[in-house]
Amino acid sequence: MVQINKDACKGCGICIAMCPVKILVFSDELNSRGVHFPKITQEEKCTKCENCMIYCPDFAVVVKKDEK
Amino acid sequence: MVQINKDACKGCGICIAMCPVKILVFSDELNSRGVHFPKITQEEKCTKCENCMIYCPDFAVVVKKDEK
Amino acid sequence: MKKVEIRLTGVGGQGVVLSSVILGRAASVYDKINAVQTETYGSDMRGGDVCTEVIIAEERIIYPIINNPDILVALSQKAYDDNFNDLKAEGIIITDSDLVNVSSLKKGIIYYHGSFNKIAIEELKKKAVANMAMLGFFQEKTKIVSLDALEKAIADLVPSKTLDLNLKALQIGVNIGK
Amino acid sequence: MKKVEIRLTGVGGQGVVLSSVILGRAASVYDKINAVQTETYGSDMRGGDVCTEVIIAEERIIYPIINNPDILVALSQKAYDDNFNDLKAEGIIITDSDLVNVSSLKKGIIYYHGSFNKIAIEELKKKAVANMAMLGFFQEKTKIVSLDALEKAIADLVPSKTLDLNLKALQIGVNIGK
Amino acid sequence: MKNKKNIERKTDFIQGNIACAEGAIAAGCNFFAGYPITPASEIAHYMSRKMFEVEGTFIQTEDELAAIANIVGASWGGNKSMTATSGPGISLMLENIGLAVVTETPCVIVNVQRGGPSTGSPSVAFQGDMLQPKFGSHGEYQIIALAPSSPQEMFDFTVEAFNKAEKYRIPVFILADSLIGHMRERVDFPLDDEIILEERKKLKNYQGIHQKIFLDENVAPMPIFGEGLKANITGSTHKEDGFRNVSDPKIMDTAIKRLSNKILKHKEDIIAVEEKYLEDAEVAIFSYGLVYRAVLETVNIARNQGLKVGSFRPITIWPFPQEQVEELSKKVKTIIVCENNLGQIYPFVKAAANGNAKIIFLPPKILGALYKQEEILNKIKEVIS
Amino acid sequence: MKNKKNIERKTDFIQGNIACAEGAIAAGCNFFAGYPITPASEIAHYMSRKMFEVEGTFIQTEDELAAIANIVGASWGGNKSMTATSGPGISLMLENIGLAVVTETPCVIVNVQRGGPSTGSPSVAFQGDMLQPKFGSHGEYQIIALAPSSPQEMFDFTVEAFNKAEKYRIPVFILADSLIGHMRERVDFPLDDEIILEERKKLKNYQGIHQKIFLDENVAPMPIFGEGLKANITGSTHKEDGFRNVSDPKIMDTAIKRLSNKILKHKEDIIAVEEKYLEDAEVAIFSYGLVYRAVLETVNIARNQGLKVGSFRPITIWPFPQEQVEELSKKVKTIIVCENNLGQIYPFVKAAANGNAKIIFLPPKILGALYKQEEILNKIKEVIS
Amino acid sequence: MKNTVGHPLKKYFRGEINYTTCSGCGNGIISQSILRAIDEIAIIFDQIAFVSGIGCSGWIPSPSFNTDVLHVTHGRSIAFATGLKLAAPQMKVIVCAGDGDTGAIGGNHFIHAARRNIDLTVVCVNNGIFGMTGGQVAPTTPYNSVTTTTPYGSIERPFDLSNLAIAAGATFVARWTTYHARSLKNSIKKAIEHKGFSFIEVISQCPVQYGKVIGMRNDPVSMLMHYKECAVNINKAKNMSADELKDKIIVGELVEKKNIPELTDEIKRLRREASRK
Amino acid sequence: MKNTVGHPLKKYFRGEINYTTCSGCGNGIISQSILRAIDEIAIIFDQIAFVSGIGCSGWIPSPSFNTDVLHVTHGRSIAFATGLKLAAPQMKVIVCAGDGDTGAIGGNHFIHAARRNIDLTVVCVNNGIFGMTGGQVAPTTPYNSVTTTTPYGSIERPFDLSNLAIAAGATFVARWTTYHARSLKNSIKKAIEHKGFSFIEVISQCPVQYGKVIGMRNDPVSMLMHYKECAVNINKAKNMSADELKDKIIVGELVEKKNIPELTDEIKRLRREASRK
Ligand SMILES: Cc1ncc(C[n+]2csc(CCOP(=O)(O)OP(=O)(O)O)c2C)c(N)n1
Ligand SMILES: Cc1ncc(C[n+]2csc(CCOP(=O)(O)OP(=O)(O)O)c2C)c(N)n1
Ligand code: SF4
Ligand code: SF4
Ligand code: SF4
Ligand code: SF4
Ligand code: SF4
Ligand code: SF4
Ligand SMILES: [Mg+2]
Ligand SMILES: [Mg+2]
Repeated sequence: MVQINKDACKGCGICIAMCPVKILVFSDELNSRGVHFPKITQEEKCTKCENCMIYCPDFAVVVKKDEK
Repeated sequence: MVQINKDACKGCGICIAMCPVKILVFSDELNSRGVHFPKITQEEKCTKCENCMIYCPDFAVVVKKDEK
Repeated sequence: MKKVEIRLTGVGGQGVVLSSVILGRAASVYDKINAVQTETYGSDMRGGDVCTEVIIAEERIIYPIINNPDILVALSQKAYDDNFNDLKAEGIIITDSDLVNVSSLKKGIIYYHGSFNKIAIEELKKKAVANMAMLGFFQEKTKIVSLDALEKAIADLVPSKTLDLNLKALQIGVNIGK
Repeated sequence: MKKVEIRLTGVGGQGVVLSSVILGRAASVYDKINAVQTETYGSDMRGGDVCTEVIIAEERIIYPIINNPDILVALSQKAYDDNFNDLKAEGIIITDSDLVNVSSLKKGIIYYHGSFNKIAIEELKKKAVANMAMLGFFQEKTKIVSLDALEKAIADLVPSKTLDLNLKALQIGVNIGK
Repeated sequence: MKNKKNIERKTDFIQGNIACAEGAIAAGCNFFAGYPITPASEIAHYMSRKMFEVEGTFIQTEDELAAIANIVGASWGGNKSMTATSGPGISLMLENIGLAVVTETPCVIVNVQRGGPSTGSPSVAFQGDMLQPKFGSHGEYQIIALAPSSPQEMFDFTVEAFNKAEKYRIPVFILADSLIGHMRERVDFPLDDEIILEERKKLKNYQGIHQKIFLDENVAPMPIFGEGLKANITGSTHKEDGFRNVSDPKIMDTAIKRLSNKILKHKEDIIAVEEKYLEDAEVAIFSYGLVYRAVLETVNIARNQGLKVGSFRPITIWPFPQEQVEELSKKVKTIIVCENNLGQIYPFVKAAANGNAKIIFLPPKILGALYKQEEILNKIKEVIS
Repeated sequence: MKNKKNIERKTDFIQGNIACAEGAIAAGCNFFAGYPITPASEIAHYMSRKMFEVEGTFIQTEDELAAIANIVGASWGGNKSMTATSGPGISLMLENIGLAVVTETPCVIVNVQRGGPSTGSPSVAFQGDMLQPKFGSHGEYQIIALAPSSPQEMFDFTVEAFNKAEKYRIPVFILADSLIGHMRERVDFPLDDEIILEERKKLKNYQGIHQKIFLDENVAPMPIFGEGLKANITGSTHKEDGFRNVSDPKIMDTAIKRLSNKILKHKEDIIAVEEKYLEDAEVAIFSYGLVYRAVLETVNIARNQGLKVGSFRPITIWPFPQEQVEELSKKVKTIIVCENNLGQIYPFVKAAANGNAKIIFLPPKILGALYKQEEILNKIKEVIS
Repeated sequence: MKNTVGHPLKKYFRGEINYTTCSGCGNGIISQSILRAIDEIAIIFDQIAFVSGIGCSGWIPSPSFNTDVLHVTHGRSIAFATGLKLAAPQMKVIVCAGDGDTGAIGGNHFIHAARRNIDLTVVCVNNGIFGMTGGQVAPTTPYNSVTTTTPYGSIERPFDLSNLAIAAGATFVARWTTYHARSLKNSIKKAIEHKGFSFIEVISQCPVQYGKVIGMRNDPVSMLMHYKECAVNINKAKNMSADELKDKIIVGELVEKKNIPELTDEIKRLRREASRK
Repeated sequence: MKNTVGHPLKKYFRGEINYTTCSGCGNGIISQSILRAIDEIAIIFDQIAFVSGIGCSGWIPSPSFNTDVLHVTHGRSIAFATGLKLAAPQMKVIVCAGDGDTGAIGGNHFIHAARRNIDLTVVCVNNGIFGMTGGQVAPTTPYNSVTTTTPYGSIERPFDLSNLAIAAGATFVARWTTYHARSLKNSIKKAIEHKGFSFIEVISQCPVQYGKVIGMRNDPVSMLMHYKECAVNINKAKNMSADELKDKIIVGELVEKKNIPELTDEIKRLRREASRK
């Protein structure tokens, strides 16, 4: 499961860029910081590679493997 | 000509050691610093290599080449 | 002109500091009166709250900071919430209508607002010039600095290739202030 | 015992500082009276003049340096020349006979001398212990510190393998002082 | 400001830090070395462009130790040199500030003070480093320090700092703070012919190995490097000719006293104070730098209320205006000392007053925040009633 | 001294510097970091052997900046730490002395003062760095400083320095000079049970992220590293829990005032002065450190001559014994201040006296040379007649 | 800012995870790499002390990491860490430092710690700029870069910090970029376990200050991609010419020496010797 | 002390030649090598400035050399020299520094000057010890040496100063010993003429303080002979194994790079650019 803590996100886009299967996109919503945070589109394609988590500078993404 | 400024000498013995033809020896005299300074023994053997001058840390030795 | 103390507040990226510098410059260099501009930083490294102050007066300005502003420009809710209590009785509040929810105004306070961001985006396709619209509005409402001086100060301080756009935004602000 | 101010002077390498430390230690640690020892450096990086002072007294010593010594030990001509004028009237001068030429002594000054270096070389084949001979001589002549205390202080301060030699030199000094 | 010719008066609305840099340039500064630090960095930013425009040099050094060393070296190379930093940087420079003093090297050192000690609060305005330039480097010495209160004074005092540095061969400090450094106000630039510049007295010809290049109470001529003057310069104790003597207290005594007198003998030329409404005042308020503006505002208010209060403001902090304060203490009943710290200059005021007047220290209610007018006014009323 | 057990009293005839090192060891010092410098090097030499004998650490650092950083780091690691240097070294340490103050780190810093400013005259005795520890680092802060006058006091005061450092979590300075450092005199070592050691108040258990580990005017407990206490330490302005806040003047105000009060509130416990013959004195002589010995000798002479003169000696230089001097000024007509400098503490005496007595500064005839008895005696006579 | 999603590294934080870095800053990636390394070694966090200086990088551990953290003056972190490590040799001491911190003002402590082979792990955030103070040139900024203090382009050549560490005597040296977050974590693990001075240079994006310099302002993604393109592993680089290596970033574990005595061990030896005497 | 014999280098002295160094100290030999290099280049002495710090080596030029001499604080000579050179680029600036001066307290200025490639010539007297202050360990003292501050033997490994210079970016680096007085002089000549940062490391005898360490107290002759035996020229050393090189001193010109811009030249370029704008 890929969880995004939208209010921690600063909208840098790194997770989106680092996702090998390109399933993350910016949502249209703004968070409390006034930035667009990412959302996951086709979670079933997720490889659980954890890139989105590992590269997020603001610890805003969590990939839970056990729930695969 | 090899000239020694005896009062400048601190008696380290470097000139004596560095003379390739070993013609420098300590004199028995003490200088005003209370050390034995070198003297030249067989000046005719001198090669004018200038070692004694170049290595003297106290600028106490002068080798004059022109007067060879 | 009496001394006027103006506090401009908002968040990083809204051009609040630049606005205050423009105001000060307009007054002191072009309107030939006096101005002092100061700014304080928030605790966060980047972004976060911005608070900047301009005092404008005909007389020499001695005391350089503001304890109780005559005018508060607030461009974010937090900026408004944190600052409206400091306002002098009979002070003026200027906000961006879409960003700030103004409630429970004390009696005597004059309240102006405009949709600076919205207009900037809608009419000029450039959110970044919302602050110019605010300045134009401010000028029209307060007349503390002359429009001419404002225009000259803007010309000094914005990149020349964006000057026209900025002046346009300024004019829009003036218009909605009318 | 009255306070005695002793200045020891010479050139680097003669063990002048060590002598003064031994004197001070003998007095304060073993004779259980008071002593202060100080030293000043010459301007040259290495070698050059050495001047060291010891004050010995039964009472507590407050003022720690010497303006006018009671006793001057001078082990080089320059040391003598530079210092003999400071000596108190009725002071004592001790020199190495072979190194210092003492002339025009003021009236009242007591003058002792011994061939400390010569004796050290001749009798002990070790120039380095000339200072011990001087100390023995000094002890015998002045009795400011006890011989026993001196011996103990020397034992504390010289390498143990050279102790016998040093004590021998000390005794020789005592003898020539008799 | 680029390529300014100054034939007509220029006016600008600029930060104190920029005004300081402009003042340096107007004074002929052609060497700037520094290491960035809040709240002084703008001076370096500006100089990194301007120095090259005036055929000068800008270098960002590896640290502040190097910055002070660089400006001293450059000064001996004939440049008018400067560095700007905040408290932490000054702390690091202190050893070589001492060297600048004993080698009698003209240079200007700007401290845009921050809150603290240590890293502290970099953008909070504070007057915490007032004694530091005078007593921070080991040993006994004099320096000159000026405390501006506005961007205009950042300009003017920096010009003055260079002049005094050159005239007396000494490091001169500007003690500003982060609020002045970052505050924008109008600065009126003088016309070229309005700026009077002091040029350093230079040694013209080599005068033998014992030439007198130091320790003149009326300032010895400086042998600039590269002109065949065989300068003999050391940070060790030395004589008039520069030769070292590190063991004789008499030489040291002469060196320290001469260096000290070089400044103290010329106090009258060096010290500037500003007095307001003191003629009939019962109470004087002593303040400097930014605090002075709060004080002056309050004094105006108090005068309007009929209170007999005046303002005494040292422009020169070091040498301390001892005699002027003493005079003052004889005229008024009370001196209230206002400083944005816990009373750094206060003991010096008290010492100078010597019991003549009552000396009260009034700290700001919140260190780092400018006094509110009431804080001072209440104290005045309390004292007068 | 090797393996001393101290069951019978030991006595030794040693240099002040060695006595200082011995005092440190007696106080439990187990970390020494330093960089050699005349006239303090003997302390490092001695410690380089002794530290390892007491299971401690000696490190010769790359410079003095590292030395102060090392001892602060080691102190947080639970060691009792110390450095020793001379003026130039202190100048280099100042930035991080400020850090030690704001992080409330116990440590002892010895300055064996030399002549100068700058490199100066390394083995000339001088009291030129008296204000430096208090005002040399930027910002507003308190430290403790003690001025010994003999090898015995080098021992005793160093023990005391560690005690006060630990008790108040603060850097404590020993301000000696080259003559005391190199002078040999008898030192009587206390028996083990005669040495009273203060141990630092340590935090025992982790108490959550907002645990109070700073800014207590009665000294907060120190969370030693490595004990699971999750210490949160910064040289930036912080709150009681160590969390940084670098923009709010209120937080800074609290931090500075609390740190200051931590010392000032406990002045009575901290400050020691020594008074001699003051009961009926008309004239008091104020002096400290080595100069005190010249003064005391002279006062004895003067008393023998029937002159009503006494001696006032601050043992604690910082915090300055303000109240004690004020008291004194009410008792005597004149205070003569003797210092081996150009009057560094003098203004503080004058400020404290506040006009109650006449305060005269009497510099030594030759800076760096100890006052001759006549110099002082003549002044006493001049004042009394 | 409540972090509602339970991040696996949350347990290492002093309260909420809330970095005040700019959007896209590399510091957060490095922070994660450090914490994941620690997590994988499974060392007790309380046995690790962090030391950092002034600079954005200094705020990686301070106050965030919930263990002993010492946040000191600019440039001195290694010197403070040295004292701490000597006093508490049982602790793992990790220094988080900036390139200015390490290479500008702190250069001397850096090379001396390397020479001493003291068991510290220095993670150096090399973002090529003074981030915190507003984008001034650093000793790592490439030649000819326009920064706030080099308006005409920088005229000094940058240090190769890893090379300098090696020349000074460091016994474990690795360089990675934030793009190599996993390799970085692995090298940090090795570095923590290495007995001796280890230096990890991380080329990291500062999208705000350095981004401006290279025309990638606020574009962390492009910066990461740039790292990906320029990186050459040391093993491959060995067989490449200087020309081929131009503008490349050599990454990998550059040095690992195991037989050089470590300082705190040496001190223990001296204590034994001293007690024998 | 009148020097009655007319020494050919006497003309370079401020008054009589009178070094207060210990008997047999290498400093005098180095002084001669510097002056003979200058004499052979035939440059006007007044066009050379010397900068030195505190340490015995600092007294080589100060006050002896009869030209502009700036004698500064311990460790900072290179930093002062940098400012001087920038202000007076027409001068040749030579720094005489000790190994402690350069490698201990002054390490940061040293590596940064090398990095900047500023046209200074640094002659570093590496006597392996703090001479002036009484024989304390230096960052160049060999491992396990007994000095006044390492009574149980030193536990830190020494810097190779020349290597450090190279890693930092120096463009001319040579190492010789005082035994190689002639080669030393030749390298100093090259260094003075080299446009850029040049570093000359001279392994030099301190018969008093370092002599004590190696059991050759007051025996400068043995120390010189020791240098003779241990020295291996870099050309030969290239083909020797690490084992063979153990305890050897590699001498020779280690690096000479000609195409790297020098700092004062770069500044002149910037001034031109600025005036064009
Ligand atoms: C003594 C001192 N000088 C200067 C500063 C100002 N300062 C703070 S951080 C910094 C440089 C930051 O650059 P770097 O170390 O690369 O860290 P970054 O912010 O890029 O992570 C400087 C110059 C300071 N705090 N202290
Ligand atoms: C700031 C400072 N710290 C320490 C000293 C003391 N000091 C003078 S010279 C020196 C070291 C000398 O060693 P080195 O640089 O190798 O020169 P050498 O005497 O061996 O030629 C030291 C530590 C000083 N003068 N200034
Ligand atoms: S875990 Fe990998 S695949 Fe899944 S969303 Fe994250 S980056 Fe994409
Ligand atoms: S990497 Fe993190 S901060 Fe950046 S966009 Fe993704 S969730 Fe937001
Ligand atoms: S010149 Fe050469 S051969 Fe002649 S004496 Fe000197 S060293 Fe010997
Ligand atoms: S080398 Fe010089 S100092 Fe040494 S013995 Fe010969 S003449 Fe004397
Ligand atoms: S300035 Fe640069 S390094 Fe600092 S937080 Fe922002 S992006 Fe990161
Ligand atoms: S101590 Fe060593 S380096 Fe210094 S002068 Fe003596 S021999 Fe030379
Ligand atoms: Mg950086
Ligand atoms: Mg050396």
